[in-house]
Amino acid sequence: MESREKMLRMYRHMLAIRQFEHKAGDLFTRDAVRGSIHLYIGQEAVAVGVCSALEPGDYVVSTHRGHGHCIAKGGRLREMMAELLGKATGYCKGRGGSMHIADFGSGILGANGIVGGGIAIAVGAAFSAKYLKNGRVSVCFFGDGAVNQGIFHEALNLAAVWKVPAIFVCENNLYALSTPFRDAFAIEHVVDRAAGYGVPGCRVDGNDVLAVYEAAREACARARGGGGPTLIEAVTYRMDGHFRGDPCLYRSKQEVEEWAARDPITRFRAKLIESKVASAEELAAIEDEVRAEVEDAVRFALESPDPSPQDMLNDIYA
Amino acid sequence: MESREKMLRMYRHMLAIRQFEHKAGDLFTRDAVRGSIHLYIGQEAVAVGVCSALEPGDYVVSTHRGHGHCIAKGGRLREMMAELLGKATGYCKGRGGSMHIADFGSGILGANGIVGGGIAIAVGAAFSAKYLKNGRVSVCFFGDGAVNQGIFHEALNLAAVWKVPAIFVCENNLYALSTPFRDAFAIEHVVDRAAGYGVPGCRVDGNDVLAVYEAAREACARARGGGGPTLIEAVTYRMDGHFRGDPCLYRSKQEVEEWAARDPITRFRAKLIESKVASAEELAAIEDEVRAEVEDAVRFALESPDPSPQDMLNDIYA
Amino acid sequence: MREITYAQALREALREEMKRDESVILIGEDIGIHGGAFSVTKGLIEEFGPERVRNTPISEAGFVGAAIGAALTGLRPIAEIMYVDFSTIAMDQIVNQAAKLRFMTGGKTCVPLVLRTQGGAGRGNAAQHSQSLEAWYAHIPGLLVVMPSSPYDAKGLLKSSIRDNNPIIFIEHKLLYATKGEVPDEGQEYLVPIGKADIKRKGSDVTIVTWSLMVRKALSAAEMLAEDGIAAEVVDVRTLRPLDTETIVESVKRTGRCVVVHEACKTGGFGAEVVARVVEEAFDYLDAPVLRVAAADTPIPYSKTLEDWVIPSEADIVSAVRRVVDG
Amino acid sequence: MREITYAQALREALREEMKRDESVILIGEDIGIHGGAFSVTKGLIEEFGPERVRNTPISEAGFVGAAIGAALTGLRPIAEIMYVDFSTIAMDQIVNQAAKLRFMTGGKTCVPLVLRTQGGAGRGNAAQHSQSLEAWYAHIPGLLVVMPSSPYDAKGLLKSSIRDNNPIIFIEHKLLYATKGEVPDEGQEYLVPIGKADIKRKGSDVTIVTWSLMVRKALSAAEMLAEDGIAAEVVDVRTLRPLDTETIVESVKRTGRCVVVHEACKTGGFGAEVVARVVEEAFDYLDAPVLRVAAADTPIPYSKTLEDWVIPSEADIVSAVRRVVDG
Ligand SMILES: Cc1ncc(C[n+]2csc(CCOP(=O)(O)OP(=O)(O)O)c2C)c(N)n1
Ligand SMILES: Cc1ncc(C[n+]2csc(CCOP(=O)(O)OP(=O)(O)O)c2C)c(N)n1
Ligand SMILES: [Mg+2]
Ligand SMILES: [Mg+2]
Repeated sequence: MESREKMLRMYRHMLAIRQFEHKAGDLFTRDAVRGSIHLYIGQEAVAVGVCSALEPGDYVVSTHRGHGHCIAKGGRLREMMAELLGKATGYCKGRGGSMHIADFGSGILGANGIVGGGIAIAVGAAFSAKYLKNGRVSVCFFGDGAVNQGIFHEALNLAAVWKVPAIFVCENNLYALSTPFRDAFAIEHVVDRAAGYGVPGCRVDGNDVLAVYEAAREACARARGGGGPTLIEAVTYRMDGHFRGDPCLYRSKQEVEEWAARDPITRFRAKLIESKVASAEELAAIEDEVRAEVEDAVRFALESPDPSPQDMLNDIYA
Repeated sequence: MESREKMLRMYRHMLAIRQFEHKAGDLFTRDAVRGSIHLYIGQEAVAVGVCSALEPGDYVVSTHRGHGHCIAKGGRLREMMAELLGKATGYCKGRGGSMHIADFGSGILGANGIVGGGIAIAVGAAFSAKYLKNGRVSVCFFGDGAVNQGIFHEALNLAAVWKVPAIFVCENNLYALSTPFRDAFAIEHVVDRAAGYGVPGCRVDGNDVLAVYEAAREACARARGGGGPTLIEAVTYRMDGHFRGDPCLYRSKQEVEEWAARDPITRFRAKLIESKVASAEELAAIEDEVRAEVEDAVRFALESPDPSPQDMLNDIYA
Repeated sequence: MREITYAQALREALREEMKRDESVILIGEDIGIHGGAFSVTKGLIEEFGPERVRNTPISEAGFVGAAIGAALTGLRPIAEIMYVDFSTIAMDQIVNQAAKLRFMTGGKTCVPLVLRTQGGAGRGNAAQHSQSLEAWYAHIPGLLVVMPSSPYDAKGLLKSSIRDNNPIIFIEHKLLYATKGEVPDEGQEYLVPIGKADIKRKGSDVTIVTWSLMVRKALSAAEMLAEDGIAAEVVDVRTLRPLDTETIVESVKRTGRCVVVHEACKTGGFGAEVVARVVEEAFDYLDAPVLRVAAADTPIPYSKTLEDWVIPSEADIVSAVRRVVDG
Repeated sequence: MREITYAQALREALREEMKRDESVILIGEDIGIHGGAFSVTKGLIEEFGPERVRNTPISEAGFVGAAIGAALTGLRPIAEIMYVDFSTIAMDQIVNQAAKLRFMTGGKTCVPLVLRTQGGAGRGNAAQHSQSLEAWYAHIPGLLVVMPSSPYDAKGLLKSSIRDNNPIIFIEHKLLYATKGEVPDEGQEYLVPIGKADIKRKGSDVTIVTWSLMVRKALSAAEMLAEDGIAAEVVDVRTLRPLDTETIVESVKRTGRCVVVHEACKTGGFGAEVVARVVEEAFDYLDAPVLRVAAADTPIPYSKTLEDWVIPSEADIVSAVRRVVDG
């Protein structure tokens, strides 16, 4: 069993993601956020479970559904929310928006608007860690949909052949936009692909943060020990639409309800109380703190200035 | 055991490839062939074994090392040789050269200069066969090197999900240009990847034409019966360099000699005689006929006119 | 005539051609029950079934390749790439395979493939979902490039594209889908020819050459200019490859002045090609330099303030026209 | 000064920079013992070992992506794509990732990546191994595009590129590798700045703007023209992005005439951009239309007769210059 402190930090991070996403969704609905946003609600245990196994210097490469990974790896809510609102104080100074948030200081190498677009980049970061012998690992998050992109295949093979400290985390939330897993694969599980690359694979309940954490710890140990990459399939579900506003024609209400019953936060909360890690009151206090933080982030973002076009062109070339 | 006629046709095709390639190599050395050519010498059993299991209407998609596939599928030596010499009478009227020979009438959808470039195209042809219910199958040849291209992955998955009559034939000749198999894969065999797509896989001695033929027959039966795609790995070796002129720094003379001892034509010849399918004299007669055909093709090609730039521009748009 | 949206017009073109010809099929991501990212294929899977409206896994290179193979063997596939930005993933298949197969094999086959996609900025989709990449495709012999600006053109050009035997890059604009315009009733079939520009507004003082969404901005700018007594002619090229140079040059010869407007980044944009052709063929008629109004040379930013600044506005067009007219 | 080949010059640049900076690594197909398709990396694996000279499987998208990731995290990778035609496979990584990462993340990182590749026709490699795709890359903000024409420039520009913090598309020409030219001794370090054109020949009657292999053809054409008393200035742009517009425009203002020469297909080629800039900035100085000499708009054919016909020759350059000079 992990330390109380660590578990409470996990709980806090999961809550932060959930509340951040609810606010982000609201702001989108109120047209304060542009483009499209893909909320992480329901998948919090994956990002938090994985990132809890990482060191501050480790790298994370994220996706279009990236807010959760960023928060879990230590991204700051203020700069994130400001970025969603396109403000000068945002992580990307309003140039990137939801799909491009990065925080290089925290090892967050960036979300990505291209499905699968970050997978090989993560392999490169893992390579540099190996080359520079700095002991870091590089984690790549991606969805089940991304698994059918060629770059997944090339990157996984490259990581295996080069034996770099990369961890491939597939968040199998059963859908790629409207496409159910069974329509996109002729196999049962994503992890069935691992053997084809000579990479150890592991399938885990993605709504159980401790199970994810354990799998990630094992993968990290392998990576840091020179054992090369691991493919983790975390089975989970997104509770919101693919994007805010998605009518979700492709899935049944019943299915959504079934997954609601497996909510990762509710489950973890129950576990913490049951195993006496914390009392309901202590958790409620955390909830209040997180709520205040998220509200602070929203306030910060709303009050921040718009970026100015003048200094924008300086950010194209180094 | 297959009919005598069929076996002799196989032998004839293998010989035709071998002799065609020797001539093509000579012509290249004498600067009559431009660019680069990749000879099929040593791999004849694969093309011939596979194509012997096909019907005339079936499709074949080929590679940069494509002469063998073309001959085995019924391509005419004259038009092929004329194409290598860039003549107006060549299959592509001198526009394509070695890497782009196609003969749509014989179901040969084209060689390809892009490693892996044809794999998805073959899946599309298989899809159209299924859609049009014309009972055809679509075969895609590619090398071990192509297996690490993303398009291999996407195409195999697509074929599996769509359950189309496609046959993926990987000619594992142990090298992709200078890169040995073990440097490009962290697995033992190409066929280890099949399970990751839910596709049946089969590994076969690619220097044994009858073994290849049997594997292809089984795959064809599965495809025509609605059972979807198959991945065949035919293990073989190219006796020449990657391209004509390759110094082959990456492999040992000893290895080349070991494979020379497993020459597919010598082996098949011995088998035909041993099993009394044909006498040495009968085979010698075939050899003479083939030699004459190849010489005729060379003569035809040399005597053919150059294409004229004027009518070239008509071939860009339909 | 009735008014329908650009998205509806496209859907009608797809429906009509699918009804007319069984060999027409659709391939793409989320084009089935979801109806595509911009609802263009809405209802088609219900009408034509999943065999003809094929949802694919997220494998742009793979399914474009498959569409090419199908096109080579008797079908007329329409592949949809959700954003033109993602066409980068299928670039080998589009440019090295589809575009060149006919030529490389001596003109002995053809690739009747329509690749529908959409581009452009304006919705805060940021740098990987807002590009205008038409210049790339227009540079490739073997491809045709179509970019309709109105519902009428969208329908007529899509139908023509589906019947054409060449690989066609058909680029829609995300901000056009909801725009409305007059389109003949469903019974009244019409086609718009590929390779023919359309003069969307007549004028004698200056020729504005443009395409896609910018046609609308150019028309508004022309209104504003008319108030100042400047009569701008607006030429909507509609197809970039082949480009109807004749119509452009003929117009410039009449007006003596030309401004090219597009949404793609200025450097290396297709506007440069238009300028070069005008200079080659109408130099002696030019009373002023040919100017380009185009996006700033930057990836598309997310924030509205920044995005608005990058994309050409009516005011930018007006001021460029003033510069060539006033000298 | 000693004379070495273009290939040797490139190899020296790689060696010197690898010696100078441990973070410089090479990634590519067959760059190890095989030495690369054009022998540029010959001997480097022996000298620097397989950890720094990394042979990769055939996975262009994958290894370019890996190079980007390495560049983001402290290394300075030089990735080699064997033929520019194959860069289509890595296009998303190059254009949506490498080019935009810095901008999208608010300028908080940089991608010091050199992507070495080679293009061009002339060896009978046919349509999928002979393209000139520089116009694509030059259209993308965030990328730099370098195309040296001589051994001197090749070495100096490659060294500058390796030290630069931006993603750079460094395009060599297959017919240049064996060409020789003067290069300072190995001890005498020099750099050629990115973004600076070089006037390879002075002249007062016409400005020929060109790059890569065509510089050599333009120089021969200039010799031929000199015999007729026409003094052509040959401007080798060397880098297409950023383009040294100043040097070009300044030259055209002196000569009053301009011909742009490149090997890429004419339509949509980067020559159009040069024309557009010259027209924008030197219209009043022009005594004749700016003409382009470029490849015919076709995929590159295999046969020598056909290929020779497609690619611009010295005679084509001479005749275009005559047209602008004689009017
Ligand atoms: C290359 C590419 N193709 C398509 C899209 C459009 N798109 C965005 S997210 C998505 C579904 C991704 O599914 P998955 O990888 O399972 O991630 P999830 O959304 O379920 O988290 C699609 C099709 C894209 N952004 N990039
Ligand atoms: C996309 C692409 N990358 C690289 C090359 C250069 N190239 C041509 S053949 C080849 C090796 C191919 O190996 P394999 O697939 O095993 O086929 P083999 O040559 O062994 O028959 C390479 C790297 C190419 N033509 N296309
Ligand atoms: Mg998913
Ligand atoms: Mg091989």
